[in-house]
Amino acid sequence: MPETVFEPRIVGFLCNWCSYAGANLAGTSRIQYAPNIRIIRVPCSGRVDPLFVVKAFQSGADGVMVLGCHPGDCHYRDGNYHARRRFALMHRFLNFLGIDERRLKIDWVSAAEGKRFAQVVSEFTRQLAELGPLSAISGQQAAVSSQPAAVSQT
Amino acid sequence: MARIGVFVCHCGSNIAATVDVKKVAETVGQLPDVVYATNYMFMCSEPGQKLIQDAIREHNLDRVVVAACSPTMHFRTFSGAIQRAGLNGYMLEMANIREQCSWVHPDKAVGTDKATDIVMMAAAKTRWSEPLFPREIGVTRRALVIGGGIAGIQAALDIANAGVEVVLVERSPSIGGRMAQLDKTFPTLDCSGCILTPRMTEVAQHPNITLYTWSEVQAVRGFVGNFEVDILHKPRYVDASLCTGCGECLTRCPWKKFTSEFDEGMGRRAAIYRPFPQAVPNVPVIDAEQCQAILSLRENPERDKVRCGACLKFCPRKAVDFRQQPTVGTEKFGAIVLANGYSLFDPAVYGEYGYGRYPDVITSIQLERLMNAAGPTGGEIRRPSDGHHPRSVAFLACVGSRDQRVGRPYCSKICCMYTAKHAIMLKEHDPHVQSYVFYMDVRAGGKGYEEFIRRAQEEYGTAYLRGRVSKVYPEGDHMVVMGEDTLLGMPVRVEADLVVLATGVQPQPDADAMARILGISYDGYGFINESHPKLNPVESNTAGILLAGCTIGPKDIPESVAQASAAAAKALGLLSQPTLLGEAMTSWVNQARCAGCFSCEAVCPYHAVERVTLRDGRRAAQVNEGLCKGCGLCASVCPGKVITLRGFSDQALLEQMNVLLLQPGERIYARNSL
Amino acid sequence: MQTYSYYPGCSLHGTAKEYDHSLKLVMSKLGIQLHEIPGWNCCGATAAHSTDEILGLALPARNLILAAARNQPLLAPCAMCFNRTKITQHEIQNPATRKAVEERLDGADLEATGASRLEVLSLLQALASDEMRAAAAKWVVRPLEGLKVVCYYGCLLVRPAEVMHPDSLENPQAMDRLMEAMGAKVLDWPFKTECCGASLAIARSDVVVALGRRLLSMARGVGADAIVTACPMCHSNLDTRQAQIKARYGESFDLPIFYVTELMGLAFGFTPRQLSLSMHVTNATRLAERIGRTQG
Amino acid sequence: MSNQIIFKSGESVAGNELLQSVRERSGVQVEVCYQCGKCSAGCPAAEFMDLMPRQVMRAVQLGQAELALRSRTIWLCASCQTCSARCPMELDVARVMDVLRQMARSQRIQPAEKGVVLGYDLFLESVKRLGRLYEVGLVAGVNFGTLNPLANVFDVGLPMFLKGKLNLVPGWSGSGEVKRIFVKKGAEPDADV
Repeated sequence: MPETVFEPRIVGFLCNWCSYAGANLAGTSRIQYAPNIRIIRVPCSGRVDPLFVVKAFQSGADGVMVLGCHPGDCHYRDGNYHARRRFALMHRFLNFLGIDERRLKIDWVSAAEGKRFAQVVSEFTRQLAELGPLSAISGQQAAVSSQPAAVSQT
Repeated sequence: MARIGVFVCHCGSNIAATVDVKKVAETVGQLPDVVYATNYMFMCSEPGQKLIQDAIREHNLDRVVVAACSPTMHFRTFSGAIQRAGLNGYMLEMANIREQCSWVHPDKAVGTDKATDIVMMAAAKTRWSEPLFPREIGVTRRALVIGGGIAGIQAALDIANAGVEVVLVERSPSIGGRMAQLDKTFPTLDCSGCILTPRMTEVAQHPNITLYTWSEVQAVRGFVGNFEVDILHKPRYVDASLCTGCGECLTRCPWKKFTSEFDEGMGRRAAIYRPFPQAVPNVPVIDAEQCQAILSLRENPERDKVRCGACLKFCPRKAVDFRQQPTVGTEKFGAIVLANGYSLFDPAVYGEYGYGRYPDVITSIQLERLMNAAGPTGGEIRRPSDGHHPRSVAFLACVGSRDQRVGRPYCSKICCMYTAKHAIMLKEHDPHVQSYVFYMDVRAGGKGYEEFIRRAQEEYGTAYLRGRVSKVYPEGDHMVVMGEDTLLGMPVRVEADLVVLATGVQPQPDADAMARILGISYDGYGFINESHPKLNPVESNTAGILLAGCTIGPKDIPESVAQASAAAAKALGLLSQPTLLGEAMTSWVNQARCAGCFSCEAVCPYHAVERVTLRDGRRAAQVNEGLCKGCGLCASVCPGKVITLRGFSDQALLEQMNVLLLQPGERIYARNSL
Repeated sequence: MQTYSYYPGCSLHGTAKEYDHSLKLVMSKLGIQLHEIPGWNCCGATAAHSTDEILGLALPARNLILAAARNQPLLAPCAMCFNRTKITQHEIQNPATRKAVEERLDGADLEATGASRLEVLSLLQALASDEMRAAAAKWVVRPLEGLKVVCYYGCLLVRPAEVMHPDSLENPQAMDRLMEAMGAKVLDWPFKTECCGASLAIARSDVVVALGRRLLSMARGVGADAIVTACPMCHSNLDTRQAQIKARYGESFDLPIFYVTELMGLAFGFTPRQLSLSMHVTNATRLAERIGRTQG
Repeated sequence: MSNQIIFKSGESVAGNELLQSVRERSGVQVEVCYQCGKCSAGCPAAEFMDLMPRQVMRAVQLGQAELALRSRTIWLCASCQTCSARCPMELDVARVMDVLRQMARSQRIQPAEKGVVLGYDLFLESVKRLGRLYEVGLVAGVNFGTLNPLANVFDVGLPMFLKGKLNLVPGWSGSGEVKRIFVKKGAEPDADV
């Protein structure tokens, strides 16, 4: 349904050293992309607690992105590996919550990949537009509060 | 309640053109705890900063949001500004409405809407800001320079001359690098060795420089001001303290037929060798894979008499030691300069050029060795196949440059110039030589460069043919080069006695490995990323690690030297401080609630988490702020959520989402903050 | 015992009959059975894809369907047929293209019939694997000692590389190794994959003659007694044009052009007659018999 | 055809019709060609062409349809694909030539190389009627078509005939199926002749 008018609301957690710099490069290179994302700067993708993601969906985000340095390039040695492992589990947990796992995107964007950043964001936005709005999941509260411990054991 | 001041910047038209800055300021101004909001043409300007400082005093603000460019651009600027107005530098949040909004969203309605959100989020985050105080850390007043090429040499000398101790690590047997292989240098044509060797000896004799050749950096720990580095010293099998460099061993070694790395395969060397006569240090090294004595020891380490051993027999000082073992030393440094240089593209990838298939197709660096008076042919240019002097030579530019197909779409920058140099030198060697240069564009930006190219064409009669060569093949006793003269739109066939491939510049094959050891980032090719391509061109994105030369990207000698001096200056600036300010945004553990599971300890990349026993006997985690770099891994894995990363606390991050998302559809200012 | 479906193509039934003959002899010797696909049609060659892309794909596609019926690898000894057939399989990976092609074929299903997946082999791919080369070497009774040859692969067997998968784009070795296994002295030469201009053969013989001459003089230049090829276009161009070249440039080469299977046949002990070498326009029998004699 | 190129105000060069349709039909991003000339340098037929293959690519970049479609080059291209194999920008130049030939045909543009086109048509005609190629018919056809009845006959055709390489009688003509493969398309190839 490409002609849908639905504008997904996206929260993007970007690591300060690679992805956030990549987003800046997209700006300095004037590469346009879908405006739906709202960026929250974090020091490292490893800083992103699965709790944040759940809270985001809970508060009505239609999609969440976690972007970090490419594996091997982490400014903090291996933070992005932790993130990768953690969110692999997270995807399963989302399914359990009844949230389409495609609504959570984990990807790597380096400081040199402004163009790629724009592509990743626009593509994710397009995909969410197709998935449509995420209905509130407050009913899952219990599951949510018991969740962080479960997922953090990476 | 917080007293927040919001300052929206036009950045000339950079922001104002696609964001209604006035509207943004008004909208955010309505937030309950935003007591002052305004907009101004250039916030980073002197009057702009003054405007902020005045507002802080006038409205006694305790938190400031500057909506302008990226924090990586101007956080320091504004942090300084509010400090001068009496606030803690960390009571500032920057809302990035330029790079991440006005520059990427041309629609003004959309831009304004998004900018408003971004500022809201920043304001929300400041509510949780608290004064932070970076702790002071000591500085080890020593510098490590990795790589003994001209860049490394220059950096080492500059630092050493400033009275600071330097360790220069070079993995080959001698310093000198690529420049030592060259015959002449463009555009002045002064002899490369003549200007380089004095610097090399200066390094060897400098009281402040410790030179480790045949050594490699293995591991790097610690952080700016306090690096701890493991350096591997490979066995040279010659005791440098005894060797006088007389060179007797070189002549006595019976195994002389090995290809010389330094001569790029154009010459031969013995199993015990010195890459070139002016090598520094002038101490030979034995190639363990080819030395009979060492091989015999490998077969049987116990044997007391080795095979061959001629070098030892004839060494007047008995400096040869076949039983030498590798050693690893660990040293402390305050700053590191990476100058590990570049490698050259392997043209065998182009089957159509026949490199490796036809002896008379060689690379430019091989030609340098043939031209060099100290080279394998004593400076006589003889083609490999039959040793004849070539009368017609074809140069192919952009071999491994500007070529998508071989994964090298970038320009190597120096090939145009060194090829012109080669054409000129050939004519100098033999006035009867006709040179042809197949080029795509001549890139000669630089002092005296374009003039140099013109000379090659006008004075030395070099024929420049614009077009990329498709094939090179032998016919009779010459090579045929198939090209198009794209200016005339006609196929050209050049019969050449010698074909020279101007191979492009690429990173060292192990550049990425080196980068990982240092914990710095690199691009898709393996070139190291500068922390800012324009404003921090010699700094990596890790504090205390500086860059010089072709490790960043292709460049010529003067540029490399200039960069080396720049990197040296940066290193000295850092080392001249008695102490450094550490990371202020570090983690702290609320030990009252810590369950002592130590998940944090398990993930901390810097081993900054320590186990302590509290007064009541409970075991709890504690963060060593000197080691903590503020990645926040611990905070995100802590099951009890009792670890806080200052500056990026859970509350600060969640608050940003809340203002953004709760009550879908409605604008945030309609609701009170949490 | 290995069995292949066999797609001779127009050439091996016409201008390249001797290729067909020698091929069958060699294959029977190697114990490989060939089943000619019934009712095969022309691959359309350059004419088709120059005129109408889908036509150029639909013609080979029809053969693929016929061959897929008996599920055995398809041997296409003609380089042109092989090239077009492989290209077709490559292009119909794209659903839109496949649909268009299927419409041309009365809605035949290229997926279901297995046409899109059928293994298609060139002669070299069928014979030049290490195992096959070893097997072939065992049958050599009359090694081609003293015969100096250059191997000519031409365009169609190597390009485009991502579809033809040659062992090397600029300096392939498959045929060289095979000829060495037959005892021939294989010379390196730079024109292994240069074009002979076959597709202009009839309309612009001046072009073909010029290109042919270039190839022949290089071959002679490096000291070859003969050129070996696995492509009927290359063969007929080089074999039949030598008179025209002489007339035009006054150069007579008299350089025999062999099919790879003909030289294998000789090495296996077949006579020039059995291999119908007499069909060559440029006399190849003389050289062939000399090989025989040198063996005494 | 005038000897100058004029870009009118408001015109988009990158958006020109020829470039767009060539890119759409060939999937080749002709606009990224940076005119290095490696295609022409290695082209076996270049010396016989009026435009270098590189120039044909240029003509497409600048939307010069006349120049490209009326050139001899597109017909003298032997489809050897050397250009495509070596292009530093990984552009399939041969594919572009193919598409230009197809365009020239469907637009009924008088081909600069009659013989080649006639050859193609007769070839296809033979395949269409007989399912396979009938060389003798082909050669004869081209020769009479190009008013050069004896070309290739004595020096090539006759010897081949004597060697039994040429079948005077057409072979297998089994397939109406094959004919239908032709019929299915909107404009039949031979309709252009």
